[in-house]
Amino acid sequence: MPASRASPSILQAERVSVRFGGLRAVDDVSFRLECGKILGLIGPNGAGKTTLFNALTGYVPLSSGRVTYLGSDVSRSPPFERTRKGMGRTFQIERPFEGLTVLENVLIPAFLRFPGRGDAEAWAGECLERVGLADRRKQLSSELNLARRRRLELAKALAVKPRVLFLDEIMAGLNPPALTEMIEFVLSLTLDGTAILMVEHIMQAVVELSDHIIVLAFGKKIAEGTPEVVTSSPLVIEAYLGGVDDA
Amino acid sequence: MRIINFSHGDFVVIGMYTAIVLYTQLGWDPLLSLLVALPLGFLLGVVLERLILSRLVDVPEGSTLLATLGLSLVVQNTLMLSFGASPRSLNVAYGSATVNLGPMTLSVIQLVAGGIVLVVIAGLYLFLNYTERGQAVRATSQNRLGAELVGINTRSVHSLVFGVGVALSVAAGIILIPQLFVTPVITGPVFTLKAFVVTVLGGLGNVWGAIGGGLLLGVVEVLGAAYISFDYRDAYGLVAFLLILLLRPEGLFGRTVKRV
Amino acid sequence: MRDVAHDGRDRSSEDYSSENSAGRTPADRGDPILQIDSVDLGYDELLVVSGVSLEVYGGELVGLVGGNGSGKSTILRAVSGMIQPRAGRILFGGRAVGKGSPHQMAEMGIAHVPMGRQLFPNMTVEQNLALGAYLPEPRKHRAGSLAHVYDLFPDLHGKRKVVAAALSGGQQQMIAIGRALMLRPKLLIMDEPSLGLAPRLVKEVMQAIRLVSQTGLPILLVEQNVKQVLQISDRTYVLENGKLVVEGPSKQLMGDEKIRRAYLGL
Amino acid sequence: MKRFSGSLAQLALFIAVGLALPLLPGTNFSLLITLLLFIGLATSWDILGGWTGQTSLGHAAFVGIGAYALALGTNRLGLDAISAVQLGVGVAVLFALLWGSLTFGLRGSYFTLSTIAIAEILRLAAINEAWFTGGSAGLFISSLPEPFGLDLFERRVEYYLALVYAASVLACVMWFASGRFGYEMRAVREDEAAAQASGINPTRIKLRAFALSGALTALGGGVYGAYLSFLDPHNLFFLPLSVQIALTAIIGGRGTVWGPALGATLLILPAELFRSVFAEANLLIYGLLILIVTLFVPRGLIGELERYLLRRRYAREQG
Repeated sequence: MPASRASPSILQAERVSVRFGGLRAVDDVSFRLECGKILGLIGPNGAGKTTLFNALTGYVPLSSGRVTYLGSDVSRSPPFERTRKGMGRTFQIERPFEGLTVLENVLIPAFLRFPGRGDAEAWAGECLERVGLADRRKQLSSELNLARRRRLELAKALAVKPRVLFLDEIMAGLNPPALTEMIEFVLSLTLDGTAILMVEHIMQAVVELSDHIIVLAFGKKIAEGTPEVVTSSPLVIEAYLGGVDDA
Repeated sequence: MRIINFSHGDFVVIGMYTAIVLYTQLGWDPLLSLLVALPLGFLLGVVLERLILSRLVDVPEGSTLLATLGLSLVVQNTLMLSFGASPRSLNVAYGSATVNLGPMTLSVIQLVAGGIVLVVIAGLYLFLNYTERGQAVRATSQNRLGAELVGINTRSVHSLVFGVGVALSVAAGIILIPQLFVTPVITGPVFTLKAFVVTVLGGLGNVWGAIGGGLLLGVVEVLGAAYISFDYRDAYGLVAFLLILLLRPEGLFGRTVKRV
Repeated sequence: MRDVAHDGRDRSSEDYSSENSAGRTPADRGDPILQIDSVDLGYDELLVVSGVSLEVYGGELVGLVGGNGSGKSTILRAVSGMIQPRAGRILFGGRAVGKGSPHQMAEMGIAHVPMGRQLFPNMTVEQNLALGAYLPEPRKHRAGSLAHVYDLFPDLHGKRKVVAAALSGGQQQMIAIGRALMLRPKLLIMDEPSLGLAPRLVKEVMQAIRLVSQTGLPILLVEQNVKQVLQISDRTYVLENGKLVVEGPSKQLMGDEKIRRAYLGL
Repeated sequence: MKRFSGSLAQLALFIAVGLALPLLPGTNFSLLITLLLFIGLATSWDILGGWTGQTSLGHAAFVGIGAYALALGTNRLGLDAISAVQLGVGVAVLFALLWGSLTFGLRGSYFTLSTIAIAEILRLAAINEAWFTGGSAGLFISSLPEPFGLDLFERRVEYYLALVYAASVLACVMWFASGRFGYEMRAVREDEAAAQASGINPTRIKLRAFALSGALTALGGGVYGAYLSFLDPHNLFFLPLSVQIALTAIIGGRGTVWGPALGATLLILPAELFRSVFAEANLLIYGLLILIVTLFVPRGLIGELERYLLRRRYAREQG
């Protein structure tokens, strides 16, 4: 896809850093995300992807830098406030509300946009329909298998009507047909202008989906660009294959 | 081991009644009862851990609290059915004997109690630092997975720790009963609360912290009683407890637990 | 899931059948200490690892590498008896690995250097090491083992009275390896020892592993860091999406295009 | 809306039984009043402890606040009975908000410990400020105003008051159970981080639940005060009462509409009936039951039943 500079930026990170004690888990990372675009966040294990993800969604405080969403500074906003503004997220380890049914799980975020039970239930049903869980609405969420829990996570994130969606490794552990299905589904989400930031290890998915990729290693952004550019960058290959330096 | 044991004080009470029964029925001196009660208390602790607490490993942390609360109610009310509600105590022959140490007059019982406490502290210290089992206990409390990987059966460590805890509580009751009155229902919670206060003051999982916390609680209660109001003596410890919980949850002397 | 017409970016995944050619274990090495025999592993309805075979022979340093989610840690869980294979079998010293707690694995003679090191933070370096010889058999040789560990890692000797939490990440990794050696194991398994370490320290740790391997102890090294593993190991297995894609002598695999594919999906 | 009309029918049945019971010959009013009060108190506790998942073992403090507000408000401040109870409820709300904003940062069991400490401090205050509270000796309510000409010392009147109280608390829980607030509380209980991702402010929900729970408990304390007519700080503010309220709800099934009520029925009736046998050891049965429940029925009786019904209904729908 051609990069269009004209389209408005929905999310912007400026020189974001997160330190834990002496450790710089995320070090001076900046990027922009535009409407309807997909940004892939990759890097070897322990590179700081999850920390950056949590810093953007408010679960980990920034040490310095700024996160701007639709022009307003959200760097200090708690997670629930970011959700209300339209930043939706999934959790890497699926977190259904275990004692509740599938429908009730989606009802909870749906209440955010529809305070009345009837409307909320209709909207929750619609979200379940989209992820293909409509027939399981009355099942206990704790009894779903991994692939369906993953979809439930997505339905919950969609129910808050996000303008930008943060997806945390939603492809992991899926078998090839389910993976293909999920890739198509994620692509469909951007049709209405929703922007997506995804942390992903399955390279096939990242490469197929992303408009733009950021590569982290040791907390720093070491490369960015289109999938083709990034995956052929010697620096990235080096980081992935673990060339520290050539002994 | 980070189990909040609600029945802690009730084992103190069990110790007290044990001493009373053995003294009145068999004429045993509390010090003699101590020798019998320590191993039995240990055994009781191990059995309870195996029967109840060890089954509550993969459940929300609140359930261990509820289970020990249930245990506490069972112990209290069983004692109530057996001994009635009226306060009891134990008058030993040397109960009123005193010793003069320079300007201070100390009762023999308090001296003996103090001596036993010192022995127990020294014993615990030696156990934790200089025995294999003691090292295994410390290792388990610092990193359970790491302990398993070097071959420590952490489940049996948990039983051991609970057993020692119960044995020491029972012992404390036996030592204290000549100076105190005991009732089946009220006494236990009072001791449980004090134990919570002491451990929170000192920091969980830390023997020196527990000792420091104990001393601090004593000082806070005495100073508060002397300079603010005697009536609120029991409240000062609780206020200190709340302040520490809110401001410094790792305890006054606790290190921030680092994961390595 | 709703069907969406999409622009044909889908790339049919190629068939990565493993080439069991070069580097096949020579028959003269006797029986393997660890033998994983075409296992299928998974949770619930999910199959994470399928048809994986892997052997570690006496004195070998074997690498098991793959990107995140490739199934490395699932294989480790199976070797340590935490999950049972659905198909195939896992033999340690000729005996099937049963279901059990981690401490039973230690009793069998498998030492594990876990991800994240899992040290005892408020104990000294020497106390950490000494606990490695907690079981009765290794305890008899504690003093000798300790001398051996200090011999391998002289830095630790200088810090033996310091609490583990105060040491650098690299040194903590040495303690974890040293603690595992104190068990006098028949097999050493290491899970991502380079994780979270700065580049300079990664090299240090890798050299330490090489050093341990030279004492003749068989090692299974599970890592994401392919390049480092290829440099120090004798043989390497590469996993992708729960299947072996390449295996062979590490020297022959350096620069292998399939490894790059396995990691970058290209 | 079908759900809600279903619960209305249940509530109507509850009230009907409540109205019918005094018509039976030889009604033991004391027993029934205690039962109704505990249904209300346990259900109130459950708003915080069950629906929101914050185990409090200090709810006796709210019972004490309600009872003392009635006694002191009428006898010392010259208020009428209704204003005095309102005062107690108001104090309870303020107290809960203050208490909650201080302690909700604490995790799990630490929160529970702090509730014990706070209730205990309040008890010591009630004992020691004798000039106001009557102190350790307790407070005898010698006279009460007669709102609407009702004699608050008459057992039959107290019974209907207790019935109104229990029914109101149940109605309140039914009202939020299927609506937004109920789900927000359950989300906070299950997983605070995930609740935030649904746009929920967990602290705010917990404070609301605590205020509501404290207010309804204090209301019950007011009725309890009139029933007892002798206020003993060693009972009203003390840990055993808190424990009794909490365990009643947990055994019956926390976070369910009828769980606490069932718990109260199963526990209060035998305990009161066998009071002569067990004398003051009546909490023995609580101890045994809570052990059994934590080990074998972790969701409580109604909780496990609901789960079973959900599963069966789902299985049946799937064919």
